[in-house]
Amino acid sequence: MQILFDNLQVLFQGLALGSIYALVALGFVLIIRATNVVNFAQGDFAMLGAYGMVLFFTTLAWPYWLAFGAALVAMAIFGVLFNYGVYYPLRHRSFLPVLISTLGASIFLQNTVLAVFGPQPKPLEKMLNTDGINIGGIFLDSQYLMILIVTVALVAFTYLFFEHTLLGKKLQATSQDKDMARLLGIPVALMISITFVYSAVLGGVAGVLVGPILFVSIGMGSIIALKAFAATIIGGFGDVTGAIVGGLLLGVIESLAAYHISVPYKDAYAFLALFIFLLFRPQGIFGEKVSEKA
Amino acid sequence: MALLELRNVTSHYGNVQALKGVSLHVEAGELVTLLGANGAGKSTTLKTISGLVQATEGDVLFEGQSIKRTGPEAIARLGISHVPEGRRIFPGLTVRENILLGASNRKGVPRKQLEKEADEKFEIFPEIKPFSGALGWTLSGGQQQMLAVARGLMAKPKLLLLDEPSLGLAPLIVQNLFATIRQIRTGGMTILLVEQNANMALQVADRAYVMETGVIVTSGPADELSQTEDIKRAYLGG
Amino acid sequence: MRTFTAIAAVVIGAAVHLTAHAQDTIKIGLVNEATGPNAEAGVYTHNGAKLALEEINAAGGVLGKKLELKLEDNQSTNPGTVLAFSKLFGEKGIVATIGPIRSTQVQAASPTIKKAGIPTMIGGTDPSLTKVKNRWLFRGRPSDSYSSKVIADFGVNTLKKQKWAIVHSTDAFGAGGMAALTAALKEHGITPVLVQGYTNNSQDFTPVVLAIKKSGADIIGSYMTNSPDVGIFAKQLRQLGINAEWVGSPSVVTDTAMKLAGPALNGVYGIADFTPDASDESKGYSKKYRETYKQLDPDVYSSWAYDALKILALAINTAKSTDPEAIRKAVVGIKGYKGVEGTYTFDDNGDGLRGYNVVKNDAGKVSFIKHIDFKE
Amino acid sequence: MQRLSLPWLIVLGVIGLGLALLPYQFETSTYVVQMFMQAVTYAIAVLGMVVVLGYTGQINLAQAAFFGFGAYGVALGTVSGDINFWISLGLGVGAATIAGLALGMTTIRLGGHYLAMITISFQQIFDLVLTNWIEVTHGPDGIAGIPRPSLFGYELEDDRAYLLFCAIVLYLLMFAVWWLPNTRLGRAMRSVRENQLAAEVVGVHTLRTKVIAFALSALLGAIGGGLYAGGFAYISPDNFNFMRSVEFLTATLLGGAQSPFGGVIGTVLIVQMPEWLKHLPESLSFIKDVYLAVYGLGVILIMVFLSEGIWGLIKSIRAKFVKPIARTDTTGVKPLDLELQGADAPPLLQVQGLQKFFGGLKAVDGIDIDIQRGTVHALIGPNGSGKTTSLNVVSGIYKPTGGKVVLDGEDVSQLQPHQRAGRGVGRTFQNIRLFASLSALENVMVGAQRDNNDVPDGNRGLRERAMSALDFVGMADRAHVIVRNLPYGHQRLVEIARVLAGRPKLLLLDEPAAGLNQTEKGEFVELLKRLRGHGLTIFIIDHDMGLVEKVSDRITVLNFGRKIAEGSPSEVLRNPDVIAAYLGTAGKVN
Repeated sequence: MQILFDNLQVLFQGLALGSIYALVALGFVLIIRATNVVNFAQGDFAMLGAYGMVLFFTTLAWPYWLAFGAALVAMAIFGVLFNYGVYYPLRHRSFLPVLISTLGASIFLQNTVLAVFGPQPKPLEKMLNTDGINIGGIFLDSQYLMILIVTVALVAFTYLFFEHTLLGKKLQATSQDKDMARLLGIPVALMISITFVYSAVLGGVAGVLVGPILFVSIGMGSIIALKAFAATIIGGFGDVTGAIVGGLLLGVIESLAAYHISVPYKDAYAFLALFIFLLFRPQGIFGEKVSEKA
Repeated sequence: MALLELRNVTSHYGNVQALKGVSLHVEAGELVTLLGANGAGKSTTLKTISGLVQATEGDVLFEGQSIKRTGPEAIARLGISHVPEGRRIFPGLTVRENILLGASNRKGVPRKQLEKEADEKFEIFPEIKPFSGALGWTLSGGQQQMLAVARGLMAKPKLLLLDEPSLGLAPLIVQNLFATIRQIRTGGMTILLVEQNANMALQVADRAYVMETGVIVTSGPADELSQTEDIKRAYLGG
Repeated sequence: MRTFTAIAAVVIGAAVHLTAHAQDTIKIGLVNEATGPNAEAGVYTHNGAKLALEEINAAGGVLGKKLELKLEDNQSTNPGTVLAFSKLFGEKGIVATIGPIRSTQVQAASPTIKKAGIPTMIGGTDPSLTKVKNRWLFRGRPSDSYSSKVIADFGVNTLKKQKWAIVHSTDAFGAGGMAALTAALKEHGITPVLVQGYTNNSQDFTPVVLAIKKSGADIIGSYMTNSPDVGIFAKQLRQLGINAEWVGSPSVVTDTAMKLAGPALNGVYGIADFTPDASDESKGYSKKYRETYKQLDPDVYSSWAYDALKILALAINTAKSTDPEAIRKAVVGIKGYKGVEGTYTFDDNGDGLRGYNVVKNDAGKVSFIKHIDFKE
Repeated sequence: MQRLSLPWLIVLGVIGLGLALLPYQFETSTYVVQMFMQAVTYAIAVLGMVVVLGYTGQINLAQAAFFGFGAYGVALGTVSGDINFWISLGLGVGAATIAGLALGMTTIRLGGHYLAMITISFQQIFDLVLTNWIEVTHGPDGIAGIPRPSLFGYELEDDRAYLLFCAIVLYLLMFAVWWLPNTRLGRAMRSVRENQLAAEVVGVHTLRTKVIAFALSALLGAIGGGLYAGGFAYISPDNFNFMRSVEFLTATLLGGAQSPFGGVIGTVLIVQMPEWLKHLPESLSFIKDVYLAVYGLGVILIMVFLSEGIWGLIKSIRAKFVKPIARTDTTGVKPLDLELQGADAPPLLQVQGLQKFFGGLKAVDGIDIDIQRGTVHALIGPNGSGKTTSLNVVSGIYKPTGGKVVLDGEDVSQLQPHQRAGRGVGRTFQNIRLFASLSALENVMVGAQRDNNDVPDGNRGLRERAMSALDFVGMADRAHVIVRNLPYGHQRLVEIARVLAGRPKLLLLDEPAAGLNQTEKGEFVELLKRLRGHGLTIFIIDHDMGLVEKVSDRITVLNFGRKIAEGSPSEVLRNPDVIAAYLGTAGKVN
C-alpha cells in the first residue's frame, strides 16, 4: 500500500514538474512556429519573469496580483526588445546564426541580472496562502496544483487562439512564408513581435510559478529550458499539443526513473528518452512526417 | 491617369542590376502582359511594383501616388495583389485558410463576410472546392496555382499581378487557367500578367510589353505583336 | 600566416598589459568566483578579505608597506582558476595568494601553484588537497575529515542516534564528504541505513525523501553543495512528514539556505567553521562585518578569507621577508593563533584547524551549540 | 579556394614556424603561455568543427565531449593506467572517433534542429557520466598530475617546448584541413552541405560522408583534448560541458566556418575576449563586473554583423583587389567520351507494376514502362499524375510501395540513390539542384567521382573528365564561375554536364526545358539529339509538347497514377483520351 502511495506521490511530482517543462516548451513551440528558430534564451524568459516578481513583490512590496501583472507587462515589453535585438536583424538568415544569437542573449541576460540582483538565490511567495493538502499520505503542494491548473488554462487558450482565430492563422502564415505574408498585407514585423511578446509572457508566467519551488536564481531557466526543448522534440517539433504531452511525459519518466532506478542519473533519463525518440520516431509523438516532394 | 505607371525604374536584385530604366503603364480595366526570356527582369519588375524589391532610380506610381518607398504590406493595403511565381501557398494551412488570409490587407471586414467571399471563390475555382479542408502542400501544381489566384482575388485588388501562372503546368491546365484569367478580366479586374508562354498570354491580353535583359524592347497591342515576325520567332516558337 | 600574426598580436598586447605597476605595495592575489554559477560565494569572500585588508593597513600594513589585494575572477570554473592563478603569478610582486573555496578548483590549480612556488591559502576542504606533495598550500579551514568526525560525534554521542541516512551531492565535495562520514560512522560501529546521492540543481527531491522514509532512518547526515538544493530538499522532507534529526555540512546553516527554506530548516543542526557567537574574536568580527555590509550577515565564505589574509600578513611580518620559502616557514610555524574561525595551529601539511562548531537553526536564527575539536 | 604552389607552401611553412617559435623570442609569463596553450588546443578542436559544420554543413554541439574523450584518454591512460602518453592519446582519439562514427550514424534520419538536439543530448550524457561514474572518471574531482610526453627522446616538460609542439601539430592539421575540400572526400562533403538530395542522386554516399565528417571532427576534437590534458596537467568534467561546446561553435562561426584559418582566428579571439575586457581602463571598470554580459552581447553582434565570420570579411576585402577568373582556358580539353560498354540486351530500364503510396494517396498505382537502349522516352501527364514520383522511385529517392525497378537486368528497387548512380543512373531536377557555392567545375567533378566511373584516379583525371563534360554542353569557358552567379539557362547546362561527367547509362530529365526561352529550348533540343546520337538512353518529363514531339521516340502518358497511353509521338498526341485528360486544344485559350 505504502509503495502505491509513494508511486502516486512520485507521479504527481513528475506531472507537476512536467507541466513546467510543458509551459516553457509551449513558448519554444510558438517561436519555432513563427520564426523556424529555436530560442535558446527561452529558459531565461522564465528567469526574468521570476526576477520581475522579486522586484515588484519582494522588493517594492506591491500586492501579489498587481506585482504579477506588472511582471507580465514587463515581460511583454521585453519580448518586443528581444525580437528587435536578437532575432529581427537575423530574420533572413539560416537557423544557425539565430540559434547562436539566442545563446548569446542567454549569456547576456543571465549576467546582466547577476549584476543587478546579485548572485544570491531568492525565495518567492506562493500563489496561494496555503502549503498544500494531504490526501492519505500523498502531499499535494498548493503551488504544484496551481502550476497544473495554470498550464491547462494557458494551453487551452493558446490552442483556441492559434487554431480558431484569423490572427492565429496570420501568425502561422508568417512563420511559413514571410515574403508571401507581406504580399498579402500581413504586417510581418508585428506578427513576429506578437509571438515574442506572447512567448515572453508565457515564460514569465512559468518563472513566477516555479519561483516558489525552485527559488529564483540566475540559472533557474537553463535547467528547465533544456528539458523543455527535449519535450518539444519528443512531442513533435513545433507541435503545440506535442509540447504539452512531451513535457508531461518527460517529467513523469524522469521522476519515476529517478525513484526506481537511480537519483544521480535523473537528468540522463530525459536525454536517453530523447535519444530513443530521435532514433525511432524523429517526428515525435504528434509530428507529421512531411516527405519532401522532390 | 494610368492606374499604374513605372517611370524609368532601375533596380537591383542582389548585386545584379535587374532593371535598367523600365517604363510602362497599365490603365484601369486593362490586361497587360509582360513577355520575355528567363532572367529578362520580368519577375523583378513585379517585385519592384509590390515592394519586395526597392527601385534605386525612377519612380513607381499607383493611382498617381509614388509607392517607390512603400513597403509590401502597405502596397497590398493600397490594392495591389501580387500572385508570385511558384504559387507560394502556405503549406501548413488549409486551402480555406489560405484563401481567407488573402483578405489580410482589408481592415475591419467581419469574419462572416470573409467566409462568404471564400465560398464565392470556390465557385470560380471549382477544382479546389473538394480540398477546402486539406493542407496547402498536398495540392497538385495546377490546384495550387488556382488557389494562389483565388487567394490573390480575396484582396479585392485594384490591380492583380500574376507572375508566371502557367509555369510547370500541363497544357490542359494551362488552357483552363487562361480561360479563368480571361473570365476574371471580363469581370473588370485590371491585370498585369508576366508570362513565358507568350502564345497563351497574347491571346488574352489587350497590350503587351517585351523585355530583354532589364529593358523594354517592344510594346504594343497584343494582336499586333503576335503578328510581328521577330516576336513570332523569338517567343512563339514559330 | 595571418593566424599567427593574430596570435602574435595577442601576445604582445597581453605582455604590455602585464608590466605596468611600480612596487610600492605588497600584493596578495585573491582568486575567487566573481562571476558564474557560484558568484554568490565570491562576493562574500571578497567582502571578508577586504575587511581584513582594511584592518591590516590601518595597523600599519606589512613590512612597513601597504598591503594590496589583487582580485582575479575564475568564472567559477576549473580552467578559469588555472588561468587566474597563472595570471596572478605572471604579475610582478605577488608574494602570496588566496585561492578558491572549492576543492576541485584548488585541485586544478595545484600544479600551477606548485610550479610557481607561491604560498597560497586555500578554502577547499577535501582532505587530500594539502597532502598531494604540494608544500605551498595552506588550508584556512578545517578539512572534511574533521567535519565528518564532528557530524558523527555529535549525532551519535550528543543526539544518541544510530540509524543514519547520508544525503550527498555527487560532486567532489559531496562525494568526498559522504566517504568521510561513512568512515567516521564506522569508527562508532555504525553502518548507514541509506546512502543517497543526487546531482546539483535537482528540481525535485521526492525520490530522495521517499528513500529516506523507506529506510526508517532517525537521523540524516548531509553533504549538500548548493543552497537551493538544501531549500527544496528541506521543504519536501517536511511536507512528506519526515521529522528525523538532521546534521549537515555548513550549507544547511548558510544565510541563503535558511532564507530559502524558511521554517522547513528549523531545528536542523549544522556544522560551521564560523559561527558569529562562538568566540570573542568571531563576535568582534561579526559586529564589524554587519556594520560594513549592511544587508549581509557574516558567514564562512567571508570569515575564512578574513582569517586567510590575516594569517598571510602575520606570516610575512614574522618572516620579515616576502621570500616564499620564508613565508612558508612562518605559516607552518603559527601555533595557537586565535582567528575568527577558531584557533589555528599549523602542521607541516599546511592544515591549521581541526574542529568545527555545531550550531542549530532556531527558527531562522543560528545559535551556537558547542565546539568540537580533535587533536589529530 | 585556390591551390598554392610548392614554393609558396615552403615560405608559409617557414613563416608559420617562425611565429610558432614566438614564445621563445621574448620573456613570457606562465599566464601568457597557458593562454596560448588553451588557444592552440581549442583551435585543434575547432578545426573539427570546420570539417563537420563548415564543410559538411552538419551542426555539432558535442565537440566538447570529443575534446573530453581525448583529454580523459590521456588522463586515465597516463595517471590511472600508467600507460605511455602517446598510446593513451591514441586510445582517447580512437574512442572519440568511434563515438563520432556513432553520432554520425544518427544523421541517417536527422538534420538541422534535430541533429542539434541529439548532439546536445550526447553532450549532456557524456557530462553526466564523467560526473557520476566516479570509479573510472574520478567524478567531479577530476584527474590531476597528468604528465607531459617525450618526443623522440626529447622531453616536452617545459611549457614553451610543449606549446611549440602543440602549435606545430595545430599548424600541420590546419594545412590538412585546408587541403581537404579539394579532395574527393572534401568535394563530397561540400556537396552534402550544399544540397544533400542532389549529392546523393549524383552518386555521393551522403551518409558515409556525414559519418566520416563526424568521425574526423571527433578525431580532431580528441587530439586537441589530449594535448590540452597534457598542457594543463589537470582536467575535470567542467572543462568538457555544454558551454564549452557552445564556445567551440561560436569560435567556428566567429572566425568563419568554412576555413581552418578562420576557425583558428575565431578561437584565439574567443579565448582572448574575456581577458581583454578585464583590461579595460579604470573609468570603464564597471564593465569588468558585467564582462560576461558584454561577451554575450558580443556574440549577438558577431552574428548580426559578421555573417561569414572574420575570414569571410578578409575574403571579401581580398575579392575587391583580386579579379576572379572570368574565362577558363579551354585549350587541350578532350572531347567527352560517353560510349558505354554493355550488352545490347533488351530494355535498359524496366519498370514493373510500380506502386508508390503516400499514406492514403496513391501517387503511382501500378505502372509498367520499358525503356529501350539508345532511345528518348518521354513521360507526360497532368500535374499530380505521378510523373515526378515515378522518376523519384526510379532514381531511388523513394522506395516503391510495390513493384520493381530493373536496370540492365538487375533489380535495383531497394538500392539507395547513390548506389543507382554508381550503376549509371543520372538525373536532373525540375528546380535545378546545383551545389550553389561551388564552381561549375567542382559541381561537375562531383558528378565525375561517382562509383564505378571509368575515370583515372586522382584530381587530374576527374578534372579532365569534368572539363570534357562542360565543353560538351558549351560551358567549359565558365568552369571557374561559382554556379550561384550563373544565369538560369547556364545552370541548367551545368546540371546536365554534372550528370554526363558520370557517364550515365540512363539519363533522367525532370522538366529540363521549364523556364527556358524559345532560343534556349531550340539549343536544348539540339543537345538532346546529340546525346541520343552518342547512344545515351534518356527518360524525360516535360510539359512542352513541341519539344517532346521533336525529341522523343516513345511517349508514356500518366493520369491519376496510372498509364493511360503509350506509343510513338504521333500516336499518343492524337489519342483522344490523352487530349481529354492532358492536351486539350493545345495552345488555344478555351
